[in-house]
Amino acid sequence: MEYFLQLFLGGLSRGSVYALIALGYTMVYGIIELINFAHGEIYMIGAFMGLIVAGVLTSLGWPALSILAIALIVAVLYSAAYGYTVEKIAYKPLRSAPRLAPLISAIGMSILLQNYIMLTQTPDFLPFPRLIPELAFMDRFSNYLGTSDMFIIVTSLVVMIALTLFIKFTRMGKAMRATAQNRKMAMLVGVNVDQVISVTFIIGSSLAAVGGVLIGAHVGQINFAIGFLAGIKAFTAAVLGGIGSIPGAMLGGLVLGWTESFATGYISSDYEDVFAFLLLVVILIFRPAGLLGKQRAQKV
Amino acid sequence: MKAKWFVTVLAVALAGMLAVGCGEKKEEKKAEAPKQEAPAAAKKLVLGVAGAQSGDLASYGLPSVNAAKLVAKEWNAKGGVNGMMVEVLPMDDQCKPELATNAATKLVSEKVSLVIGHICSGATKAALPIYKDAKVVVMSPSATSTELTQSGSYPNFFRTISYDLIQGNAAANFATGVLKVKKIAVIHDKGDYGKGFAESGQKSIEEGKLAKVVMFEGITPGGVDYSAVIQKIKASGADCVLFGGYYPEASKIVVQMHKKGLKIAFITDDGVKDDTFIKLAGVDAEGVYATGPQILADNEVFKKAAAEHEKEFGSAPGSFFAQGYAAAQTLLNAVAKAGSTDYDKVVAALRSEYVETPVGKIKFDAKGDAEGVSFSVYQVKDGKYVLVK
Amino acid sequence: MAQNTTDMNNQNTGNPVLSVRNVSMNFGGLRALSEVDLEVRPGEVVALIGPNGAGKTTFFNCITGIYTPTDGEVTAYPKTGKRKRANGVRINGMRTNLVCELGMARTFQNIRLFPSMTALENVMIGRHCRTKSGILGAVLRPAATRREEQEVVDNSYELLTKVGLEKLANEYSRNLPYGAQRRLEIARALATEPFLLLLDEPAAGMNPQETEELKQMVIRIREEFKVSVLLIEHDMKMVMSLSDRIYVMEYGRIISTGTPKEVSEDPQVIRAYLGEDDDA
Amino acid sequence: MKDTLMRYVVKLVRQALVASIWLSFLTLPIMVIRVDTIEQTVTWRWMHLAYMAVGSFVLALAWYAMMDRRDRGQAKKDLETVERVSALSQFLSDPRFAKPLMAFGFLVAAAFPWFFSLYQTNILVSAMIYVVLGLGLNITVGLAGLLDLGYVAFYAVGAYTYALLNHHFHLGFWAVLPLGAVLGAFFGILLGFPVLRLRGDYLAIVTLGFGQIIRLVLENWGDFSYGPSGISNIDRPGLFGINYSVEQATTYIYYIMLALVILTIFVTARLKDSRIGRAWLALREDEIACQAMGIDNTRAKLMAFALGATLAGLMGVVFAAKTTFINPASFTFMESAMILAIVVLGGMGSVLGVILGAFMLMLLPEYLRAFSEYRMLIFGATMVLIMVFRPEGLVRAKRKVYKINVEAAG
Repeated sequence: MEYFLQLFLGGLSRGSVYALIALGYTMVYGIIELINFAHGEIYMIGAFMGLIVAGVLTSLGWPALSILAIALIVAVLYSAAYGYTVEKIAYKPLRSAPRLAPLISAIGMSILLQNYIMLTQTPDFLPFPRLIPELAFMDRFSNYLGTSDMFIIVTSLVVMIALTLFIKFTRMGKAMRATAQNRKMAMLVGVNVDQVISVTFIIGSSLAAVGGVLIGAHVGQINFAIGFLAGIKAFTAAVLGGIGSIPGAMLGGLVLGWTESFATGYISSDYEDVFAFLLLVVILIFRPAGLLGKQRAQKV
Repeated sequence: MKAKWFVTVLAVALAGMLAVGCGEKKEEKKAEAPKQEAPAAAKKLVLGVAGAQSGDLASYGLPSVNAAKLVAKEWNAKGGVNGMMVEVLPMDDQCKPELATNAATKLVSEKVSLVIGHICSGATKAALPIYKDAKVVVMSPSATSTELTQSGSYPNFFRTISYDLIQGNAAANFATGVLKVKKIAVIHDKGDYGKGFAESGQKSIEEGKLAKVVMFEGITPGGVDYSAVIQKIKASGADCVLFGGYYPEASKIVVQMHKKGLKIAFITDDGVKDDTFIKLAGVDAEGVYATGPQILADNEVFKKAAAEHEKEFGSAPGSFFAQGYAAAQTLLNAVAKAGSTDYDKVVAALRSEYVETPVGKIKFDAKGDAEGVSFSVYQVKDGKYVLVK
Repeated sequence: MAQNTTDMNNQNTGNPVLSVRNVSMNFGGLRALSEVDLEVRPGEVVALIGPNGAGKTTFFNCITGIYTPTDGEVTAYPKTGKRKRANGVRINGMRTNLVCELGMARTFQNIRLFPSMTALENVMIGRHCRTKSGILGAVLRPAATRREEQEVVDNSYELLTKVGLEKLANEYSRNLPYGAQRRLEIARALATEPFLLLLDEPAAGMNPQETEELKQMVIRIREEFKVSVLLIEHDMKMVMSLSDRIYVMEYGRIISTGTPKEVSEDPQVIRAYLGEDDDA
Repeated sequence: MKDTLMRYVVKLVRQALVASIWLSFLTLPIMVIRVDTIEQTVTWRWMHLAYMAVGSFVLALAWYAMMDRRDRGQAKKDLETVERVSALSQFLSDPRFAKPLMAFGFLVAAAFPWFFSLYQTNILVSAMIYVVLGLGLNITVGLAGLLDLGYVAFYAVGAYTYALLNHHFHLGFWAVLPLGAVLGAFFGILLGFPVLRLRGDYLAIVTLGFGQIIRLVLENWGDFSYGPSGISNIDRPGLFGINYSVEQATTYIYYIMLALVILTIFVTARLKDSRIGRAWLALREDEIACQAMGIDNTRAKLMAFALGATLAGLMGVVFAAKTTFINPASFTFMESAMILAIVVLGGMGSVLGVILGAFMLMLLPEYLRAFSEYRMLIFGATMVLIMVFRPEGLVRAKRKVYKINVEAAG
C-alpha cells in the first residue's frame, strides 16, 4: 500500500508537470486547431529567461524568494512576447493556407528556436538555481512528495481553475470560445479574431514560461533541447484529455503521469513510454475525442 | 508569374549549390594531386573531426573540434607537421548513422587521411567501413562500444578512451570488492553507451557471484521525474545503484534519490565523471562514485590544454575534450614520426610511439585501444572528483 | 409491401423503392425523429418539407447510413445489383457507401463537393462503386483498365452535359458558380446509377430562374434515368409543381402527407408551416 | 508614380524599423546575457545586440517587401476565377519539351556517379531514399489526407527486417527487399485498423504514438533487436557473390535507387490519376461525401496506409544496406517530421513537388556544411519562410485533364 501511494503521488507530481505545459498547448489548439510544435520551445525559452534573471540577480546577491518572483515575472513577459511574435511570423500569414502548412512552419519554428538558444547560450546542460525553498513542514512527507512537487501540483491546479473561470466568465474568454467554435461566425458577430488569437498565444506562452521556470527549478537543470520532449508529452496529455478542453489537459496530464509511474513501478521503466502511448491509442479508440473532449455529432 | 519566378530561383539556387559543391571538390583534387606525388611540396595536412556538432548532442562533439584546433595551432606555431600546416575540418554527423556515412564519404572524397571521431558509437560503426575501404586512420575520443576494437573488424580504428566492458568490470569489481555491497540495482539510460556499460557491469556482477543484481532497468532520458524508478529501487532493497548513462540523468536521479531518502552507494561511469555533474547535482553529488580514465586534474598536459582552451574560447573545456586532445596529439605525432600520411606507416607509428597526452602517456595496442588508458574509481568529495585509493 | 401504414393509396400499387416505417432517432435525450413513416414508389418525386430544424436532414442521414436510427425499419428495394432481394434490403445501420452502392445517392444541403478536383473528376468519383480496377490495374494499365477508365470519363462527361456543365468539365469544382455546384452534385449522384435520388435542398440559394431550370432538369432526369426522387426543399413553388406527393414534418414527426393540393389544404400544415415559414 | 514609390519605401523602412526594435528587445536578454551557472559568471555581450538590430532590420525589410508582393498576388488571384498556370509548368507539361527534358534528366542521373565523387553520389543516394519515402508518405498524407506522424516506423520495420535476417541467416539484399515491402504493408494495415475511426489530429497523435512504440520496442527488446547498440556489419547489396569496394557498392546502390525512384515515380504518378487515386483525393477532400458517394472509406484508408508503408519498408531495406549499420536512434519522431516536411514543402499531392522537396531538405543541410553551426538555424528558418510565402508547397498539385471521347459523349 505504501508502495502504491508512493507511485501514485509520484505520478501525480509528474502528471502535474505535463499538465502545466499541456494547458497552454490545449488552449492554442482549441482556438486555431494547430499542433503548435513551438510550444515546447517557448517553455524552454521561459526556463532560460528564468535562468538568466536568476543568474544576474544571484550575482547581485538578492534573496531567493524575490528572485523566484522576479524570474517568474520576467520569464512570463518575455515568453509571452516570444509567443506573440512567433504567431505573427509563422502562423498568422498562414490563416488561409492548407491545414498542414502551419504545422510544418511550426516544426521549422521549433528547430529555429532550439538552435537560436543553442548558439547564443550553450549546447550544455546548465544547473538551474534551486529557487523553490524547502519548506520545513514538508519534511515528513519527503518520502512521498517534495516541496517543489507540491509547488507544481498546486500551481497547475490553480492555473487550471483560473483558466476555466477565465474562459467561462470573461468577455475575452467568451470571444475565445466563439472563435474556437466557428471562426467565421465569430468574426461576423464582431469578435476581433486576430486579437483573440494573439491573446491566446500570449496566455499559452505565459503558462509555458511559468512551467519552464518551475519545472526548471524542480528538475534542477535545463538545456536547449528540453522543450521537444516536453512538447510531445504535453501534446499527448492534451489529446488524451480531449484537446481544447482545459480540465481535459489536466486530467490527461495526470493520467499520463500515473500510467508512466505505475508502469515503471509494477512492470518496468523500460516500457513506460510504450504503455503511455498504448493507453493513448486505446483511449482514443474507445473515446475518439479524448477523455473530456466533446463528442460532436457530425454535421452533414 | 510568381510561381515561375520562384521555381526559377530555386532551380538556379540548387544548380548553384551543386556547382559550388562540385567546384570545391575539383579544387580540392587539384590541391591534393601533387601531394600524392611529392609530399614535401604539399602545404597542408587536413585533420577531419567528425561527430555531433549540431543538434542536441552537440555538446559532446564540439569540445573535440576545439581540442583539435588547439593541437593544430600548437603544431602550426612550430612550423607544422613535416612542414605541412595542419588544418582542422569539422564534419557534423549529429550522431546519426546516416549522416555519419555522409560525413565519412565527404571526408574520403576530400582525401582526408586522418579523422578524429566519431563521437557516438552508432555513428562510428556506420562510418568505419567507409574509412576502412579508403584507408583512413580514425580515432575516436568517445566511442566506447566494446565491439569497435575487440571484434577486430576495423584495423583502422583507434580510440583514446577505454571501452564499456573494461569500465563495467571496473565498476562492478569496485562495488563487490571494495564496497562489498550485496544487492545491486543496475540502471541505464537506454542509450548505446549507458546500456553497454550497464550490461557489462551486470554480467561482471553475475559472474563474480559476490552480489546479486536485483533490478535491471532503463529510464527514459530527458524525463522530468524519476521517482517511480527510485521507489522501485527502494522496494527492491538494493544497497547500491550502478548507473550507466550521462550526467544530466545521473544528476537528476541522485538528487531525487536523496530527496526520497534513499542514500545508498551510487556508482556510475565516465559519462558522469564530469565536473558538470557535480554542479548539476550540487551537494547531492557528494559521495557518488564514478569510473573514469585515471587522469585529468593532476595531469600537466591537461592543465595546459585546459588553460589554452580558456584563453582561446573563453570557457572551460567540455566533454571528451581531453580524449579529443589526445587523439589529435597522437595522430599528428604519428604523421610526424612516419614522415608521411601513408596509412601503414601512420598505423605503425600509432602502435609504437608513446605520447604525453591529457589522458596519460599512451600508445595503441594491436586492436586499437590505447595502452595506458585504464579505469580508476573516483568519488566526489567536497565538490571535486578525487581518486579512490 | 402489402399494406401501407398511411391510409392513402392514391397512386400506383406495386412495390415501393423505399419504405420507412416507424423510424425514430434520439441524440442523447433529444428526440430528433419520432415514428416517421415514409414511402417512395417507382418513378415518383416525393418531397419532404417542414420548418427549419424539423428533422428533415436528420431523416436523410438516417436513411443513408450516416446515422443509425434508434428505432424502426428502413427498407430499400433495389431494381438490380447483387443485393437485390424480393422482400427488400434493410438499410438502417448499413454503411453509407453500401447504401450508395445499393442505389440510393444523395446530395447535401451545404454542398459537399471535392473542391480541389475538377468537375469531371467529381462525377467520376460517383462511378467508383460501379467500376472495379484495383492497384495493379492502375499501375500496369492493361487494356481492360484503360477501357474502363475511358468509359468512366465518357460516361461522366455525358452526365455533365445532362446538367449543362460540359464546358466547365476541367474546372476545379471550388471555382464553379454556386448554381453549377448544386447541379454538379446531382450529376455526381447520378453517376452512381441510383434508383432513388435524394436531394437535400437542391434549390437553396438559387434565384427563381435557376430554380425553374432546376425543376425542369429534375423532371428530365426522372424520365431519362428512370429514378425516383425524394427531395427536401423550402421553395414552395417548386415543391408544389414538381412533387407527386409531399410529406410534411414538424418537430421530428410527419404531420401530414398527400398530394400537393391535399397538403396545402391541410389546416395543420398551414398552421405549422405555411403560416410562419413562407416560401423563400 | 515616383511619389507612390517613395511612400512605399518609407512605409517599408518604418515597418522594418519597428520590427527590428521589437526583435532586438525580444532577443536582448538571450543574445546579450550569458549566465554560466556552473562557473557562477555572467557575461554581457553587447555587440550581439548591434548585430541583431542591423540583421533584423535587413531581414524585416526583405520580409515586408516579400509579404507585400505575396498579398498583392493573393488579391489578384482572388479576383480571377480561372486558375492561372505558370509559363514554366505549362512548359513542363507540354510533351514536346517534357519528354526530352526527362530524357536529359535521366541521362544526367545515369552518368552522375562517373563524374562526381563518392560523397556526391552518397548524399544523392540519401536524397533518393527520401524521394521515395516522400512519395510514399505523399500517398498517405498528400493524396488520402491521413496525417501520419509515425511514418518512420515502417522505415524501421524494413531496415530491421533486412538487418536481422542478414545478421542471423545471411539473407541477401535482393531476397529481403520484397520481404521488407510486404512487412511494411503488413504493419501499415496493422496501424490502419485501430485508427480508422479517428480523424485529423487525433489520427496524427496516434500515429505518432505508434511510431514511438515501434522505436521504444526496438530500443528495449535487446534480445530481439540488439537494443540501442544496433546492428552493424550489414552486407551491402551484392550480385552473384561479388564483393564490392565501398565506392563500387555506393555506385551500385545508386543505380538500384535510381531504378527504385523511377519505379516509384511511375507507380505513384499512375496511381494518382487512377480510380484508386481519385478515391483517395475524395477521401482527403471530404470524408463524409466520399463515403456517401459509394467509396469504401475503410478500404481506401487501409490501402493508403499499406501502400505508403510498403514504400517505407522497401526503403528501410535499402537504408540498412547503404549505411551497413542501424540503431533505433535513426528512427525518431524528428525523422517522421522531416519526411512530412518534404511532402508539405514540396507540395502535397504533387509528385514533382515531393521530389524537389526531398532534394531540398536532404541536400540543403549537406551543402550548408560550410555554415556548419548555423545550418540547422537556416534550415528551420527556410521551412518557415517557404510555408509563409508558398503555403501550398513549391509545386502545386495539378489535376489531370482528361481526354473525352466526343463520339461517345454525343
